[in-house]
Amino acid sequence: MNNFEPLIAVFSCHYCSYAAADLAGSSRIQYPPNTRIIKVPCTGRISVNHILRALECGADGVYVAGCLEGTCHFVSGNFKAKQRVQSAKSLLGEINIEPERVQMYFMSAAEGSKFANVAKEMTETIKELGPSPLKGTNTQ
Amino acid sequence: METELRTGVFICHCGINISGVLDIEDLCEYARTLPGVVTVQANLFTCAETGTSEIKAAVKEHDLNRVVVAACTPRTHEPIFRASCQEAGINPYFFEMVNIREHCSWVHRHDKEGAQAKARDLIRMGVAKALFLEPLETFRSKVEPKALVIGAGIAGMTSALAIANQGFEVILLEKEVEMGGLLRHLHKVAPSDMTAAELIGEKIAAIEKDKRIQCFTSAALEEVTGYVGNYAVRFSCGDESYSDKVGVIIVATGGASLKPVDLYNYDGEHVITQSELEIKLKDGNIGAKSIVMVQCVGARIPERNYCSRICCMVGIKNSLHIKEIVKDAKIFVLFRDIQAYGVENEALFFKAKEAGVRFIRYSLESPPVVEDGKVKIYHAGMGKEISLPADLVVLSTPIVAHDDAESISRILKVPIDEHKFFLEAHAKLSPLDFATSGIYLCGNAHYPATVREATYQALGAASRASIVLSHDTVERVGTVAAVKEELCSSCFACVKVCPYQVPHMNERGKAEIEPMQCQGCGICVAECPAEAIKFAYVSDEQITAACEALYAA
Amino acid sequence: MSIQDLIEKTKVSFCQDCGVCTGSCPVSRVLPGFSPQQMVAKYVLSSDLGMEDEVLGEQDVWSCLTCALCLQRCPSKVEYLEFVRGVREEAFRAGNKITHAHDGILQTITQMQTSGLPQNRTAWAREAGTIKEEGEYYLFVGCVPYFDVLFKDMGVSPLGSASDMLKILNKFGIEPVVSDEERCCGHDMLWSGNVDLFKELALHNVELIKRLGCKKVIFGCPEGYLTFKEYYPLYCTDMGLDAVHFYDLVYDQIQEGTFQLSPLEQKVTYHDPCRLGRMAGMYDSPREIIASIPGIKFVEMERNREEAVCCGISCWANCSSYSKQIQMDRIKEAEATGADTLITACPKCNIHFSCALSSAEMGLEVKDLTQLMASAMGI
Amino acid sequence: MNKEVLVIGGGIAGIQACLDLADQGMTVYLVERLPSIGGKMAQLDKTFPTNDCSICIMGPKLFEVERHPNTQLLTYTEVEEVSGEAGNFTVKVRKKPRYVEEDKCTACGLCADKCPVAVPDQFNMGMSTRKAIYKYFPQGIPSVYTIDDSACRIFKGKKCNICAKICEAKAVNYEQKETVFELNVGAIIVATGFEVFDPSDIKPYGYRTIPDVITAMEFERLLNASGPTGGHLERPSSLKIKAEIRQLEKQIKKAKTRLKSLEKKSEESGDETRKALEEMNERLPVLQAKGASLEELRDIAFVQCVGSRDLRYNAHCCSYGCMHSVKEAVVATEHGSELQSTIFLTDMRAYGKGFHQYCLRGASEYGIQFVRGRVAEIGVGDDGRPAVWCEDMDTRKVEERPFDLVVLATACVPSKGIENLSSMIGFDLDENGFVKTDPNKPANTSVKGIFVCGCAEGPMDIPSSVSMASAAASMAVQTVKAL
Repeated sequence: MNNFEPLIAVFSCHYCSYAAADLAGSSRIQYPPNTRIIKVPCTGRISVNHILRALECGADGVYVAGCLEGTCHFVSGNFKAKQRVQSAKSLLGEINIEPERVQMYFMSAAEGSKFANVAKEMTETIKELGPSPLKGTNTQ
Repeated sequence: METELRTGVFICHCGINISGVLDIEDLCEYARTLPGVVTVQANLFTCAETGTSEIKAAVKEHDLNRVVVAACTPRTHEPIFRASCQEAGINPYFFEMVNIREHCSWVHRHDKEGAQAKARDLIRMGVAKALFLEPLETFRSKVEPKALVIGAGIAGMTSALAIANQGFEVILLEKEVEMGGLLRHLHKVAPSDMTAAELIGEKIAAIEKDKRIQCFTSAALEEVTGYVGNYAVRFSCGDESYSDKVGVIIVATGGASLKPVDLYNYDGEHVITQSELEIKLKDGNIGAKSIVMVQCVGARIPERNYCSRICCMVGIKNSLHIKEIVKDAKIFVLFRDIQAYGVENEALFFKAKEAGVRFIRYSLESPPVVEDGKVKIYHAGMGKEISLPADLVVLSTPIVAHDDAESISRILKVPIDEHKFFLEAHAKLSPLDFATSGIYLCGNAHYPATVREATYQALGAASRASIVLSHDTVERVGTVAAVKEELCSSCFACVKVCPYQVPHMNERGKAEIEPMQCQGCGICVAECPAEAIKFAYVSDEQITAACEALYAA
Repeated sequence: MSIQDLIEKTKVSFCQDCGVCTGSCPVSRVLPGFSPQQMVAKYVLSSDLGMEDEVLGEQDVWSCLTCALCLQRCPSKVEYLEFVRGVREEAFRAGNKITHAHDGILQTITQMQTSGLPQNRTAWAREAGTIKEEGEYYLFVGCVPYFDVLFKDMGVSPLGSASDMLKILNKFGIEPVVSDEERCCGHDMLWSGNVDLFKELALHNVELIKRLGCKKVIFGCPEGYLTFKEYYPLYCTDMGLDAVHFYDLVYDQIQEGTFQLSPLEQKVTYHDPCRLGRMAGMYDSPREIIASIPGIKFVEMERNREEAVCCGISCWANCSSYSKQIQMDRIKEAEATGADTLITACPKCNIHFSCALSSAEMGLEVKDLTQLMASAMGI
Repeated sequence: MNKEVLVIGGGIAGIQACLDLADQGMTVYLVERLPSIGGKMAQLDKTFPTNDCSICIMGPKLFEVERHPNTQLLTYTEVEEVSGEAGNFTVKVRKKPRYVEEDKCTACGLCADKCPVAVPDQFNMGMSTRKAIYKYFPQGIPSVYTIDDSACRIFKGKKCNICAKICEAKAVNYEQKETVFELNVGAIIVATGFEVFDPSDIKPYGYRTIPDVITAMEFERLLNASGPTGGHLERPSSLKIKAEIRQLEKQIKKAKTRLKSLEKKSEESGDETRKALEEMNERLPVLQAKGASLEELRDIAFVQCVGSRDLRYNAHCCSYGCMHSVKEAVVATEHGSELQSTIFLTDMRAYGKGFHQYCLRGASEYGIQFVRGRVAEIGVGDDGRPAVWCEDMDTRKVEERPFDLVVLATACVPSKGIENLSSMIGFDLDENGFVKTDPNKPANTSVKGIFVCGCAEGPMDIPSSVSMASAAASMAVQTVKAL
């Protein structure tokens, strides 16, 4: 499946990872075009269901990108997100979908290169795993 | 909202920034096929007056009630377009922005096909989300006409005085036992040639005289909560603990000069730092005739790959001061690049050369070697290694961030960069602001700065802060969570999860959220099991819509 | 003067080690390893460490053409020429001597002049025109008589220009004093570090000219002119003598329109001698003179006026492959203008270019400006 | 005492000062002598070290100035006279006529389309043309057109008025007169910025005599999407050839049609035209070949310290030249990845936040070559390209290196008007001609109530100008409030 181009949903927080993505842009750091950012004020806004819905709606992978641990603009939102990502992973395991399709990352507003690397890394991981088994099965 | 949804999509060429990679025509064609879209236009620069007036015109002509702009980042441009919407007579929050520049054309230059597909998807998602946008109302709250300035070095003291002079109260915190910061240890400052003692003396006197400024030394910041115009701060002074309310906060925590442990045989006696030399200069006793200064000690190296900006001028200034004390002193300054930028620095550089101070360039690959009584260095003019007599070696070490930078950044929830300097909102146009409104920075806390630079940054930060203080209220758009009481199951989930302890149980035993305090993170919204918390700014419907639009089968 | 003082005086410590001097130096471009900047750095450091002697023995100080192009371009306004002159004095004292071209004949001649022996400097002048025993104007002949002897076979006639000059002066009604007792101006000695001999010659000449009751000293040779104007005063207090360049006199006459010029159908270009141009600041008079000749078409070389390059040799030293290279580049540049004649205003430039041309196939002729003038005046 | 403040100069410094004051509730007059605010920053393509597109980040601020209820924007206006003292200055200003009613013009641009007169566009450093009726630059504020009366036919007494006819908004008004009026303010902020040093003074660099030797600011426009080449990186000589080719093709077309008509009425012979046509047909391919050879741009040289750190011109360092060139090299490489940039420098002055890393990235990711050594002279190489003579201070080699394009990092010199302004208001200038300040009160001039910020005070980069602008604003407020 080497010609398979995964579709990856990214939940980015306004203050850190979205800014990091902007910085990657203004620094012209190149990375694969497989990611689609959905901007939220804080990763703590993201519920387990949002993650699952993204997969159900055709994403081959989903990751949540929040502020560095300890520097969340909203104190603890990224920790909350971490927990929720964790439970999303376990749930997926239950219904026999690779938990690796869902990840949590932390980065600061100053880390444009990290944003790009994460995008690369995630794209490769999902390429390994192949298309989401849910692809096309969604009834929307 | 029974009215028919009529969306206008505006796609920006941004010169060639976007159109250089993406096929704008194709995007327009595509956008026209999306649900609810009644008009699509491309602009060379949507943000230019011409662009925004095209938006306004389109709103009228096509009777739009939703506007989607696909251009650059909302972090810089959303305000303009929201304003345009407002001017066009629709709620500014019926606006959605799609980032096809920073997140697409700029980062996928080598994969135009992939970039094009991504841009289509992003626009589709934006348009889908737009259908669920809701109007937001604006709240207002009182401003505490008082500032907290953290750090009483030259920057902090200058800020405090400026704010006081602009007619507001100031709390000035200094962790040391006395005010003055790094300057306390300096001899004279360039280029004014004033003694550091005089300079800070003046400021300290002014501060002590000024009734509007409360100064606390040996103080430590402990907790900060609240929001712009209305921060609750807790700090300790000695073993006393204080709480107060302020409208704004200025971070002027300064920096420290690096101790060159294990570098160039540093021993604090024959091999010393510039700061240690300053003390000798104060005493007027150098105790050496042949002095060698080494620049970039621990700076511009892989482990610390930044230039500390001021060390070259410190070296030059001090070599001149040495010459004042020891007329016939032989001074060699070993440098990599002399950072004598601007008018006065370059002039001082020439002055030092005139005074007979010698400058020898070395490269990162072949740094000088400090030995007992001499310094060995490769000399390009001689084409060989030479050894310079040195009864005193002075190491110019960089300014580094204070150890407590991290804890302060945590307390204030503002970012620091890889070198632990505080990270401003924007490198070019918001050098003194943090992304968090109501908090500002200046001086070495931001990046190494000369006294002159620290001073104007401090005045600048004071100006930024006074913008908030000079108003009785701050406006707060309703990007906040609100409890739908009829749905609340009083489970306390929101109360437990909120990082700001905003939600509380009201007299009816239902959760309630004070809009002025709500920071709009949405953590509680995601946590509430009863779906009882409404978050109009980023509603579940919007997120779901975006998710559903992710994939076009 | 000690190297240390020299460094202070000439501000070489202002050097920004930017390398503009070396990048500009005509020698550095053809002689690998020669670098004015490096020389400065070297001398500064060695004097700081009291190791002058080590460097004073080195040859590179003699490779410099003292053409002043680096001086022209130095962003730190380092007085490089004075620095080199000073270093040369020290080197000379330390027994490090300049290598002479033409196996040192000309230096020997100069040396010999200091002994009191009477010369025959005026014979040619009496044939060429009218001269006086005493009077306001003194015509400083300089070395041209010897050049004539040495370089006749090259088709140049420096003395020819001298007599043309005298004839022209007579036309202007100037009958200058020329003296057998005149000695070499000392320029070459000055730039070879032999300052004692220079002083001796300078004092002799000044004393002589004063004795003859002259007030103005006319020069046809840039070196003599510059030396007399700029360097004699350093050693002779209250000279009370004005150095006048022949071309300035001619230019004045042209402006007054006192004489007729017959047309010359030639396309010419002009080479600024370092001594006359960059060092004495005379760029216009020669050009005006050329322009005043009817029929003549004047074209500039790419590098002209302040930017002109040296003819490759100074004070008869180091005539070597690199000087030849510099000369060839320069005459190629002249040829590129499409001119048929390369006008020079210095007997030495004239000789060096003629020498270079003799070994090159070029439709280019070198001519001395005075001789050009003369033919236009029908002399 | 008067709560209003005057800001002189609508560059980034003036704009920031103006906005800070306005946001603090002060009434601010912003005076700009050009038809639009924006200053030098508006001419830049990108900014270091973030590579932000300059006008993109500046645009919002231009808007804010115009939209802010507390600001009054006076463009195309100059200060004539200043009297009074801190707290109460009377300022006489002269507003030049645009001959276009600002409130009527919709900036549709139809007038410029139809205007028959083209003149060099100074915003594009004269590398392209604009019409006699023009907008200073696309994102310019106020967004209105202006008639350049030094170019317009009407003001040369010729017949025209095309623009007046075409304008649906009826905004064109040739009768508009200049207006002189007085402002009463409590404090004044001088933000008049700087000029770019004219390198034609430096003969060995051959600027204006050697083709494809340009200034950094000219290069900035060549890189820019709204610049003379629409952002397509090309050397001036190539642009010139292209123009010649277009010209020649026109002439050939003319000749052909002429020939046809001659052949019709056979008696009169078309030999001359035929000959001319043949000659042109021969010349065309030659030009085209030459044009093609100039098409691609492979290597660029950046020459640092042009007129800076040079006791003969400006002793001072321009503060931003090193970073500016690294940025231009980086951006140029983004235009064509095959491109090789070489920067000839004395000291690499990358002293700001993130600057050093930016240079390292420039070398590692964009292959920028840094040569330590100041350029001695620029000549024309054997292949007709500009050739740079320089001693490489590391290898100690003196080399002549040809390049497709040579960019001169020119010095930052005081703005032309500053002397006049200083004598008008009475504040001192330093020996370099910048506004003199007290190092410990950086925004204060020698006159009470008069403050300075940005490059009027001395060379500085954008963040410094912005910080200092806020500082000046603070000082202005303090002064006014103290009274």
